[in-house]
Amino acid sequence: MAKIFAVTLILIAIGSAIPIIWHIWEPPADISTHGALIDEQMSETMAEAGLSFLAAQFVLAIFVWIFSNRPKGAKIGHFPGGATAMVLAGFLLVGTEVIALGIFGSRAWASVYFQPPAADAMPIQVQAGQFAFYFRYPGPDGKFGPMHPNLINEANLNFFGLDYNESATKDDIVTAEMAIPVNREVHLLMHSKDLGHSFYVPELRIQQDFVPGLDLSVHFTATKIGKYEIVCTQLCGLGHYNMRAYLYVYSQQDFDDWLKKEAALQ
Amino acid sequence: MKRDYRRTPVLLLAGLAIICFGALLMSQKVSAAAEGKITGTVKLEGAAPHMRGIDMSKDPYCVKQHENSPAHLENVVVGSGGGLENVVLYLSQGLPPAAANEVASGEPVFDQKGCMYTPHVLAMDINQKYKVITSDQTTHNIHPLPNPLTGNIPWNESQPPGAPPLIKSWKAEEVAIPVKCNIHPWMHGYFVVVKGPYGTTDTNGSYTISGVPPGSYTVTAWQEEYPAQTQKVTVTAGAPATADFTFKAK
Amino acid sequence: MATTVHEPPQIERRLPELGGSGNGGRNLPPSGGRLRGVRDFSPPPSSTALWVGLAAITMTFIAFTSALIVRQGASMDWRHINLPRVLYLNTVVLLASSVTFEVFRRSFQKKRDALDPGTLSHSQRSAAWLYATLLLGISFVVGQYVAWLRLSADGFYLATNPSSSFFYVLTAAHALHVLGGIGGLLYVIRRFGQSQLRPTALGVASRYWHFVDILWLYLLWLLWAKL
Amino acid sequence: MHDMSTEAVHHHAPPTGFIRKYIFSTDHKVIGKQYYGLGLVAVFTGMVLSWLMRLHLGWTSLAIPGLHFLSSTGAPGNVMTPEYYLQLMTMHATIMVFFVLTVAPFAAFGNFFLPIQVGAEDMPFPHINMMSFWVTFVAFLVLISSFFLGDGPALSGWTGYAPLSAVGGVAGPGQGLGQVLWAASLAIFCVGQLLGSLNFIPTTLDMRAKGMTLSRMPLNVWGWFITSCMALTAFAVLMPACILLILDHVAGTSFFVPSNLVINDQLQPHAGGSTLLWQHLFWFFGHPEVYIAIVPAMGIVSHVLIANIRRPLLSYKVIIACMFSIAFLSYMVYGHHMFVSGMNPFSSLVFSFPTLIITIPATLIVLIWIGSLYGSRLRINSASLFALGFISMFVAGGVSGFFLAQPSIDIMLHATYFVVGHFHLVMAVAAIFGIFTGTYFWFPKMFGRMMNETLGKIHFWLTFVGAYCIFMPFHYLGLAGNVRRYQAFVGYMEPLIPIHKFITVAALITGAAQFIFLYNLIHSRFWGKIAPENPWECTSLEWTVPSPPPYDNFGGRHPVVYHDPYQYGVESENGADYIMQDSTETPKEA
Repeated sequence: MAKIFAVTLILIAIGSAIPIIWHIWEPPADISTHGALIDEQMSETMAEAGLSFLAAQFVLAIFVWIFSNRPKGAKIGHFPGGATAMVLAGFLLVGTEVIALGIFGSRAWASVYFQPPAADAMPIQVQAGQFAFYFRYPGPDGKFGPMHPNLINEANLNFFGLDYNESATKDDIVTAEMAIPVNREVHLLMHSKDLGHSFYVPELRIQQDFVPGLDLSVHFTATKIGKYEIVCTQLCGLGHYNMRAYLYVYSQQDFDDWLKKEAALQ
Repeated sequence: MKRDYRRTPVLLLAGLAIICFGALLMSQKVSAAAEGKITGTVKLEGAAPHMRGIDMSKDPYCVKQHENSPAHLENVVVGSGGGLENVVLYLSQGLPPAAANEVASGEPVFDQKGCMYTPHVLAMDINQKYKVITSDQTTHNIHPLPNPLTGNIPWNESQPPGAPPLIKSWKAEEVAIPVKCNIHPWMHGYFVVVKGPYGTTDTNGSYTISGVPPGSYTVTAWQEEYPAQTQKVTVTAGAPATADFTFKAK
Repeated sequence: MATTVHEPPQIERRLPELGGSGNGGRNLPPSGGRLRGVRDFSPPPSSTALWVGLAAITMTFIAFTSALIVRQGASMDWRHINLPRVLYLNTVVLLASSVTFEVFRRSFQKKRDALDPGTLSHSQRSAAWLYATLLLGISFVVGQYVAWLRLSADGFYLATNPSSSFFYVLTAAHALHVLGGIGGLLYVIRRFGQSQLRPTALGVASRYWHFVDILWLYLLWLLWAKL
Repeated sequence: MHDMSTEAVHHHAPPTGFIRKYIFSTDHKVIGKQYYGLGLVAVFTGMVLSWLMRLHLGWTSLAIPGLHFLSSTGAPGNVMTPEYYLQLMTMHATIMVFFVLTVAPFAAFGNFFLPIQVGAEDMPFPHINMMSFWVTFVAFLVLISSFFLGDGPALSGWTGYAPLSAVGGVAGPGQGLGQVLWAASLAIFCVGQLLGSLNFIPTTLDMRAKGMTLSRMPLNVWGWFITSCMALTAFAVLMPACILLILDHVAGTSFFVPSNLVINDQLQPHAGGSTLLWQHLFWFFGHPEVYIAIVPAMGIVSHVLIANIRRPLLSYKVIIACMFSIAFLSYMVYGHHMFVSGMNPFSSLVFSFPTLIITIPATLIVLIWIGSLYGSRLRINSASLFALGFISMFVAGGVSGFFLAQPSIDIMLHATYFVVGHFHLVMAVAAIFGIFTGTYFWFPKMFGRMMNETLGKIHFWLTFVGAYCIFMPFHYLGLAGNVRRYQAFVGYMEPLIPIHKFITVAALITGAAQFIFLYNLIHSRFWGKIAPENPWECTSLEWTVPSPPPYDNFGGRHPVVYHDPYQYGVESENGADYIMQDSTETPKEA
C-alpha cells in the first residue's frame, strides 16, 4: 500500500508538471511593451514553484516508500541535523526565494503602475455596464464632453449620458469596439456606470477592476497588430460570462480610417 | 346512505359541466355583441428623426444575423407614405365594464430575433397572458421595468437558446412598460398593457381595433417618442368607425 | 478560582466551577507519583471568557470605526450631525450606574471576606445598590431611545446621511450590549436574592458593565468628533 | 495507572430523556457530533451543487432531468440559466466555506475532543456551547431557505462584492431577498462561532487537568486554540460588515453604494458609499478564514501523523510557532485579494511581501512533517493515508501561492481558474483531507466502533487521485486565461472546453466515491467492529477513556498528566513502544 502511494504520488507529480514543461497551456503571446518583465517574472516563479513542488512530492514519496511498515523493533532514526538544521535551511532557502521573488516582482509591478502615462498618450474612455463595454474617443478637439448620469439611456444608445448640445461633446465618438493604433501609448480612462466590472486583456498583460464611484485609469502600448478580446473578470450579474468587447490594434492609417467610419455613424 | 355518497361526485361534476357550458354561452353572447370596429392610419408629419445604427459587435452571433440588413433603433419607424409603425391605439374612455372585463382570446407573442425585439412594441389586454419566445442561438435576459406605483412587479429572467417560452401576465394597466435585455444593452422594447380592445399600427401606419361594442369612445394613440393623442369616436354596429392620427416630428 | 489548595481531596472538592475537572495552567507535574499540594494561579474560566468576549466586542466596534473613518473620508456627502443633548445626560446616568455597581461589589466583597460565603446576610443596602444600577441601566437605554426620537424629529433618519446612519447603527449596537449587561445584572440580583452569588459571577458582570460604560464614552467621542 | 485519582466527583448527572440527551444537549460530545452531522449534510449539499455546475460547464446546453423541480425559473426545460449557475456557485462556496470547512475540523472535532484531550469534563459553559451549535444551525437554515425564493438565492459569489450585493433586485435575480438572507445567514453564523470561541479558549487555558501544562497539549489542541483566537477576531469583523450590507439593502443607507449608479437606465438613490470598504472589511475576515479552515486540519494531521509514525515530530515547538505566525500574518496579507481592485499600487507591494513571507512558516511545517517521516515506523491505514495526502495536497496548493502573492503576476491570473485551483487545493481539499483524517482516526472513540479499513482505503485512492485530476487542470486553465465565474465559455476560451469536460467527469467520479465514505460511516456506526479503548496505541488523554467516553469523560476521576503528549518510540514496562500521557512511569529511550 505504502509503495503504491509512493509510486502514485511520483506519477501525479510528473503528470502535473508535464503540461507546464511542454508549454501545452500557457498565457497567450504578449503584445505589450510592459509585458516582457511580467512574463520573465512568471517563468522565474514557475521554475521555483515547480521545483519546490516536485522536490516535496518526491521526498515525501521516497520516505513513505522506505520507512513504512517497518517492524516494531526497527531503530527510530533521526533526520540528519534535526529540527534546527531544517528550520535554518527552510528559513534561508524559502526566505531568500520569496524575498527575491518579491523584489523582482515589484520591479515588474513598478514598470506597469509607477510610471505616469506619457503626455502624448492617446486618451480613450471606457464605460462598463451590465453587460457590455462602450468606448469614447474625444474627437478632433481632444476633449471629452461631460457625462450626465441622468441622461444615460441605453434605449437611445446614450451609454455615457452625453448631452450632444455641449460643444466638447459634439465631436465625441462612441463605439462598441475598441481600436487603438499600434506602438502608440494609450491612456484608458475607466468608468463604470453601474457595478463593479473588470478590464482584462490577457495579451496586453492588463487586468484592472472598474470601481464604481472611483475613476481609475491604465496606460499601455500595444506592439502587435491584430484582433483581441476584452473580457470582464469581476462578477457583475447574470450576463457576466458574456460581457466582452473586441480590441483591434491597427496601423496608424487603418486606425484613422476606422475612426472616420465610426464618426460617420454617430 | 353509501349510495348517496357515491352519487355526490357525479352530481357535482354534472353541475360543474352545466356551469361551464352556461359560461361559454354567456361569453359567446358578449363577443357577438362586440362586432363594431375602429380603423384608421397614423402618420408622421415632418422629417423622420435619424435612427442610429446599432453596433452589435460585442456578440458575434448578433453581428452575423445582421450581415446584410444593418440594425437600427426602432424608436420612430416611418413606413411608406409617412405611416408611423408601432403606435398602439386603445379605448381610454367609454368602454362598458362588461367588454372591459372580457377575456380577449389569443396570446400576444414577443419574439427575440436577431438580437432585436419583434414586435418592438407589444400591446396586450390586461386579461391576456403574453408569451416571450427566443429565435436566437444566444442567451437573452428579459427585463421589464414597470412603474412600481402601478402594482406591476418587475421580473428578470434569462432565456437560453431553445428554452421553452415564458408565459406571463401583468397585474395592472400600464402604458407603457419598457423592457430590455442586459446581455445585449441595445435591445429594448415596450409592453403596452390596456383594458379592452386595442390595435397596433403596421408598416403603413394603418391599424384596426376590432371587437368594439357600439358606443362612443375616446381613442388614445400612444407612441414612445411623442406625446399621446386622443380622439372621440362613435361606433355603430356594422359600420366601422375611422380615426386617423398625425404626430408632429420634433 | 484563585484559592490556595493544600491537599488533593480538597482540590477536587473546591472545584465545582461549572464542571471543570482541572485546576489548570501552571500546575507542575507531581513528582514521584505522589500528589503534593500545589498552588493554582489559573483564573476561573468565566473571567477568561469575559476577556474573550470583550475582545470580540472590541473587534466588532473597531470594524465599525474603520468603516466610519473610511466612509467619512470616502465622499463629500458627510453632513456632521450635532448630537442630541440628552446623550450627555445618558452618559452621566451610565457612569452613575457603574459607580453604584462598584459600590455594591465592594461591599459584597467585604462581607464575603468577613463571613463564610454560606451565610451571607443581604442587607437592604447592598440590594438597593443593585436595584439602583438596574434602574440607571434601563433609564440609559430609554434615554438612548429618546435621543433617537430627537434626531428623527430633526429629520435625521437612518438613511438620511452617513453620519446619521452610523449614529443609529452604533447606538443600537451599543444599546444591545447594555441590554446584555442588564441581563447579567438580573442574574446577579437573582443569585444574590438566593444568597448563592459567586464572587466570580459578580466580578464578571461588573467588569462587563464597566466595559460597556467605557465603550460608550468612546462611541460618544467618535460620533462627536470630526475626524 | 490511574491510582491517585480514584475519588469520583459528579458535578452534573447525565440528562435523561431524548430531547435533553440528543437534541438540546449540553454535552460537548453530543454537540461535537451535531456539528459533524451538520458538516456532513452541508458537504453533500455543496457537492451536489458542484456536480450541477460542473455538468453545466462541460455541456452548457445539457438538459439535466428534473432540474426544473429545483427551480422552475432557474432551469426552464431543465437547462440551467446563467443566473441559476451563478446562484449555485454562490451557494456552493458559501456552504462549503462556512458550514463545512469552518464547522467540521474546528467546531465538530474541537467540541468533541478538546475537553477530553486537556482532561476536562466538559466545556466551562455548556449552555453557551449548545447555543453556539443551534445558532449555527439556524444560520444554515436561513441560507438554505433562500433556495426557495421566487428568483432564487444570492448570485454575487461567496465574497458578495458591493455594489452588486448591495443595490437590490434591480441588479438582477437573487440580488433582492436572496442576498439579504445570505448576509443574514453569515451574520448569524458569526454569532455562533463567537459563542464557540467563548468556550474553546477558556477550556484550553483554565480547564486543563493537573499536570497538563501548555507544552503538554496535543498539537491539534494548539490548532483549535489558535483557530478560536482567529475566529474571535475574524468573525467579529464580518458580522458588522454583513449588518451594514443588510442596511444598504433594506434601509436605503449608503455604506457600500457610491453615488450616480445607473442600473437599467435607473439612477440609483444611494450616494457616497465606498465599494472598496466592503472589500477591505470582507477580506480582513476572509483571509484569516482561510487559515481558520486549514490550521485545525494542520493540528489534526500532525496529531494523527505522529501516532502513525510512532515517533514524536522533529520539533513540537516549531509547529506551534509556525501555526501562530501563520495566524498572525494572516491579518496582514488580506490585501493580496485586491491587487486589481484599484488599491494604491504601493499598498499592493506592502501586502505582497507578508503574503510571500507567510510561505516560510507554512514550508517549515511541511518540512517538519516530511523530515519526521525519516527513520520512522510509518503505519499505513486510512487515517495516515489521508494525513499523507493532506501534506501532498497542501504542498500542491501552496506553491501556486507564489504566483498569486505577486501583484505583477496576479494581473495575469487574478479571477482566473488558477485562483480557483489554488484555493481549492490548499484550503478546500486539504482541509477536507484533514476532516477525513480526523474521522478515520477518531471514529472509534466517537462511536465506539471501528470503521471499515478496506472501504476507507478505496475511498482514499479515489479521492486522492480524483482531487488531483479535478484541481490540477484548473491551474492550466488559469494560465490560458480562462476566467472564473463564467457559466459558458465563448470566444478565446472555447478551445478550453474539453479540459472542462475532463474535469467534470473527474468530479462526478470523485464525488461518487464520497458515497463510499458515507456508507462506511453509517454502516460502521451501527454494525462496525466494537472498538477497544485505544485501537491506535496512542498516548493522548482521549485514549485513556472508554470508547465512546462516558458522560463526564473520565468517569468521575480527574486525570493527572505526567508526560509530553507524544511519548512514542520509547520502551515502556509493558513492552509497548509508547507511554500514555497520564502514566507515571518514566520513559526510557528505545
